[in-house]
Amino acid sequence: MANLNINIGKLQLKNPVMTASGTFGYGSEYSDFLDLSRIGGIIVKGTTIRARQGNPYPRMAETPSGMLNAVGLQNKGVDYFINHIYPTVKDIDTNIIVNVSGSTIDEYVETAEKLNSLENIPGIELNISCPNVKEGGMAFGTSCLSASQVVRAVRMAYKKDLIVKLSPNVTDISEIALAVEAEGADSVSLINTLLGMAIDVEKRRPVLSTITGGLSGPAVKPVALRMVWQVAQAVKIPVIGLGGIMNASDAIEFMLAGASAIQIGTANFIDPTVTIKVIDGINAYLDRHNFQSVTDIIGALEV
Amino acid sequence: MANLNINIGKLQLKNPVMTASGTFGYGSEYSDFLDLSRIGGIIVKGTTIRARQGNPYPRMAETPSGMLNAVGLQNKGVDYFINHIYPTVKDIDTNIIVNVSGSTIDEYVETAEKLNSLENIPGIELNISCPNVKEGGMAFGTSCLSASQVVRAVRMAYKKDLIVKLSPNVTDISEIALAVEAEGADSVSLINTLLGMAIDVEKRRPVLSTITGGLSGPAVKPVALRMVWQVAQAVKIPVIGLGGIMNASDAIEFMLAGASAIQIGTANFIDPTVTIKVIDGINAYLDRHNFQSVTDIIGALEV
Amino acid sequence: MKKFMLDLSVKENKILSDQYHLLILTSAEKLPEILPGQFAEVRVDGSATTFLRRPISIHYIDYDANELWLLIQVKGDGTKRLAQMTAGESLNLLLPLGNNFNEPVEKDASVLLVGGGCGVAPLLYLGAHLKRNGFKVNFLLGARTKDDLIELCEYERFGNVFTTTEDGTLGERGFVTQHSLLNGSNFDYFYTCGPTPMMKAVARHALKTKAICEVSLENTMACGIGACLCCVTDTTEGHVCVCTEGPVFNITKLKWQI
Amino acid sequence: MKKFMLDLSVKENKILSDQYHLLILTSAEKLPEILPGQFAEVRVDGSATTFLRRPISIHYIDYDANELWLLIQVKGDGTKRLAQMTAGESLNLLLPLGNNFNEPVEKDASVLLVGGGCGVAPLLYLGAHLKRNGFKVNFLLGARTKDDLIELCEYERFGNVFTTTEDGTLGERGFVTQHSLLNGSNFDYFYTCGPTPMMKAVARHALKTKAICEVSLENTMACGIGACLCCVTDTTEGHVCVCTEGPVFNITKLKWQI
Ligand SMILES: Cc1cc2nc3c(=O)[nH]c(=O)nc-3n(C[C@H](O)[C@H](O)[C@H](O)COP(=O)(O)OP(=O)(O)OC[C@H]3O[C@@H](n4cnc5c(N)ncnc54)[C@H](O)[C@@H]3O)c2cc1C
Ligand SMILES: Cc1cc2nc3c(=O)[nH]c(=O)nc-3n(C[C@H](O)[C@H](O)[C@H](O)COP(=O)(O)OP(=O)(O)OC[C@H]3O[C@@H](n4cnc5c(N)ncnc54)[C@H](O)[C@@H]3O)c2cc1C
Ligand SMILES: Cc1cc2nc3c(=O)[nH]c(=O)nc-3n(C[C@H](O)[C@H](O)[C@H](O)COP(=O)(O)O)c2cc1C
Ligand SMILES: Cc1cc2nc3c(=O)[nH]c(=O)nc-3n(C[C@H](O)[C@H](O)[C@H](O)COP(=O)(O)O)c2cc1C
Ligand code: FES
Ligand code: FES
Repeated sequence: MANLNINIGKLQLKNPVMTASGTFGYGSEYSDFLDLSRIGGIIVKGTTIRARQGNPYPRMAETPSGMLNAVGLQNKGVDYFINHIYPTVKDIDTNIIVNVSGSTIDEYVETAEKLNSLENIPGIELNISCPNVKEGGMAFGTSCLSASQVVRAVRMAYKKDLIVKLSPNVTDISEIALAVEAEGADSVSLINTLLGMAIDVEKRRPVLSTITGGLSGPAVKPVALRMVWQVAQAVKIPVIGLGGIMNASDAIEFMLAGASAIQIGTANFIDPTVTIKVIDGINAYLDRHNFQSVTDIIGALEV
Repeated sequence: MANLNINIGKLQLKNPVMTASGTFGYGSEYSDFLDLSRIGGIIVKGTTIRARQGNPYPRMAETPSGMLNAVGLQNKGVDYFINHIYPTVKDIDTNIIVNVSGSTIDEYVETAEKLNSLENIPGIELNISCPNVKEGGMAFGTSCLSASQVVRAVRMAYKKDLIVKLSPNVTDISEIALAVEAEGADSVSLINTLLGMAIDVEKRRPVLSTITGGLSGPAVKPVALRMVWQVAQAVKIPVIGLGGIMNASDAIEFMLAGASAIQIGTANFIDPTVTIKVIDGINAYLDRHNFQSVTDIIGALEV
Repeated sequence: MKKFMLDLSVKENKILSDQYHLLILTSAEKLPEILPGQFAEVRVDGSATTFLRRPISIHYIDYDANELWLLIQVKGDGTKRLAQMTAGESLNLLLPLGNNFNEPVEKDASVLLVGGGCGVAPLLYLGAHLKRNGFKVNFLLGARTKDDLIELCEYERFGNVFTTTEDGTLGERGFVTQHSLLNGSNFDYFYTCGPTPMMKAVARHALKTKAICEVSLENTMACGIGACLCCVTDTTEGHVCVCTEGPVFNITKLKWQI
Repeated sequence: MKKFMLDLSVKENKILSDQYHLLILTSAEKLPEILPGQFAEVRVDGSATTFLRRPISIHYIDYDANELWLLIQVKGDGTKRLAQMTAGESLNLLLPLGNNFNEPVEKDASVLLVGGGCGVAPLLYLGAHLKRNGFKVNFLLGARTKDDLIELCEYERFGNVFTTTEDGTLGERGFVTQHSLLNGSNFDYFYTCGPTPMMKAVARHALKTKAICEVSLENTMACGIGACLCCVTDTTEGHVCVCTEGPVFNITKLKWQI
């Protein structure tokens, strides 16, 4: 049994396996299938200052080894989270991280401020990369300037752990990672979804109500892994890797490429117990290769 | 039997189905399996001014619904093409287009100049998007400035049809498309491969000798389709769509999104006769929906 | 209700027509309690083009025989693969998912279960359940043609069965809502599942006759358990998940144009 | 040689050990001519994780019975699915691909066919071919343990069979190149296929004894027909495709450190 503990910024994780925002609800949706306290961290749904209805149906299209979604940040707003959800999740023995989105810098800041005071929320993940909302969202994550601005503003307002989630829809993701590192992000997580599209040829209409949507799942894994590798070479803060992880072997690829922890998203839909299998699989790998600690494999790729 | 003829820039195609560069050799590799003259066009291997050995083995990694390649433009150079290959392909009754690459603008121009005089080569495809070579290649395709420069220079030297092949590894592909349109490209083709990576966890080494490589196949289709849609909205010149097309339905998605023609790459490896099936399938679709001509479905998406 | 991830084994795959298959699943363990209207998310192994699970209604559950029935209509690669399952193969399911049909408050209520196409799937178990609880059950099943009206004898075990076909090859010719039954009698409760235009027509009839009407929606789903928010329908309370707050909705809650 | 895309049908799937399966394929049509050392690109249907075709050697071809044999070693999901094929299922192949082993120029040449692991696959057909053309054939087959030394009686039909196992459970203990045969006799021709370290050891021995040595490489492939340039090996003439200029190479052409 190797040591799976890992610290990321100000967070202490019992293992490097977290769940990705928007794919694991508030955890409770999965509690019939697994013991939530075994997971390293749960990143809950994208949360905004006010309630949002999200985009019209249809919001989903299956694609080869992946899916497109266009949920568009449907959520009941940060106050609802604080008053109704937080009390039900705060005692789960894992890191509950809130994924924060907004249309303006002020919205990000206001939301972050409200979360700052929640004792059992050790950090937030700033979503500057959501492709499914008209204003803000991804736009912040696709230029160094706007990424810096939003991170700087939130950093002033939020004192606990600040993860910044990067968009893969850019020419040079390292550049954005360096920009948010400079503004005081404790870590970066990547990737959010790739912007994609699907068409129903019989109806000659887009499958999604929003025309385009975010691609996730194993289809994107090679791109995600490359970006994690590039960013891990560029920044000094920890990198959290995600995008298409389906099993322990995928997770280990990301860690070898330089990720200190990983998140699992779409795979939860196919196997609600996948997180536990990945934790056990990483442990088995470490034992088989005689590593004492999971930290031994972070960035251990030989090139 | 609908009319499948389509003109793209200065090219006249008997149908909108072409083969993608680097995946169909010089056509002859497939001649046992199909009648090459049925295809709308064949884009032959990436060709450079001098012979190139390409990258060391391993050059390939299978990924979920796709593959990474790191061939790195292995070819015997443009003179060898002119003297040894051209004579064997020039009488195939289809459009033979040469895919041209280079490390410097001069190399592109020199290669294009040499091809200008070949009577039965009606056009070239300028590859400003190859992720698998150290110098040039993709770099040209990831900034408007360098893309403009190389297209401007080649346009002066090359009088026949000039297709410019765009890189998907950019924040805003429409911007690049507009830039090359302004320099006189007759059409744009997209997408080239997405930069990706794969790791062998047992060996803790990258699978590819070059660490990263180009992702192709159905995994990338949603991204390719979105980019074709974006570019088709932006430019006036014809758009050639590719990326993950496996069957007629995929091809029709690209045409509805605005592509005037399509290319098939990786799918040839799984079914060497796929091009013929796609041509027949497009025809059947047009008949079933009572379209007289394939031009009726170009950009016919209802949004 | 507690949800399970179970590997059930295929006991039989009955070919009902060229489109329809009945998968009879069983298990060494006792099957969990499931309510009529609920569904399962089925993992499809061995199809290169099927990535997500597929939502499939509980067609019938026989606790004595410890059998779970799924009615599969072949639409694309996923259902095609399911229709190829052979006895002894194992199938991974998340279940029971979603809410359920609500039985009438009044014990003497007259009820009509209206199904079209694959929408008949949840109605067999609902009919059995209602009958067991003392209701007089009527089924009205519609299809394009005779061959798609399957398993009628199964429904007859639980109530009267009326049918329509568009081409008149069985039962009355026309759509379900054109069946003479709807002119003659008045029903207090309608339960319906099938193509949206059919469900809307049933809903319209119910509204007109002041009956209660529950419909079961088939929105596309990714997770099936309320985590992804992909399956929403618009209701008087805004977007709600069909997989958790549905698939069964009282039509007064939906924002349908009817 | 003209290449074909054929749908062959599985006549039998013989389980040889927990890792090895023998797929016997047949066809209503007469099988095309294939040379020893050539391979097929096999499409794997029904595996969600297998995208590309899989290169598999022609293990044996029986023109009288119109049978094509493939020896499958289960490595990952693709070969696992192939090992699950059942009689009557159809398999899509591109064949014949690649070059072939060259038979000795001198009719009295002494030849040794050295195989390890799944590398034995092309040697059975090569042995049969050489015997038919009048050569005296010797096989030297190596494996980790007894259970992986399969089908020995098939090889015995065409020549003498010598074996080694690493654990000594069958034949001489050790690696193939440690077999006493190599000290005693001198061979003029070596044909080898298997793990690279084994092939290199055989090549070393051949060079030392001034014998001719042909090796069959197993580079990863995408197209199998010379179109993608993914499968190259470095040779005295630069990068060449293993799928068209190989898989069989004379060791003098390779840039191996031996
Ligand atoms: C709650 C619920 C219960 C269901 N119960 C049953 C059942 O008991 N038996 C049964 O056979 N099917 C049932 N379905 C429908 C079934 O889930 C789909 O037919 C199946 O997912 C199609 O998968 P496929 O891979 O065969 O087809 P795909 O290749 O995914 O799709 C084929 C075609 O069908 C369309 N399609 C797929 N899913 C849906 C959908 N949910 N709504 C509308 N169009 C769709 C696609 O757009 C495409 O045009 C149910 C669906 C839901 C949501
Ligand atoms: C010309 C040629 C002839 C072959 N003949 C046979 C044969 O007769 N019988 C047979 O069983 N196999 C043969 N092989 C090997 C066979 O193609 C691979 O084992 C198979 O592709 C693995 O597919 P998979 O999906 O089972 O495993 P994957 O999941 O693709 O791979 C499993 C593991 O094997 C490794 N691997 C896969 N392919 C290769 C390869 N070509 N070289 C080295 N490592 C590899 C992967 O890196 C991975 O670690 C041959 C290969 C070549 C190129
Ligand atoms: C249905 C769905 C909803 C998502 N919602 C959010 C969200 O609210 N905030 C966010 O940062 N990412 C969101 N994502 C992106 C995921 O967190 C993750 O970055 C992406 O799916 C890639 O990981 P995966 O391939 O493991 O799913 C969502 C993804 C999906 C599939
Ligand atoms: C093995 C391989 C080699 C390629 N070589 C070239 C090349 O030389 N020039 C080029 O422009 N594109 C090259 N490409 C990219 C393809 O032409 C195409 O843009 C890409 O594969 C996406 O299409 P697909 O998904 O249909 O394969 C290559 C792709 C593959 C898989
Ligand atoms: S399908 Fe995921 S919330 Fe309903
Ligand atoms: S595998 Fe494509 S060239 Fe050899």
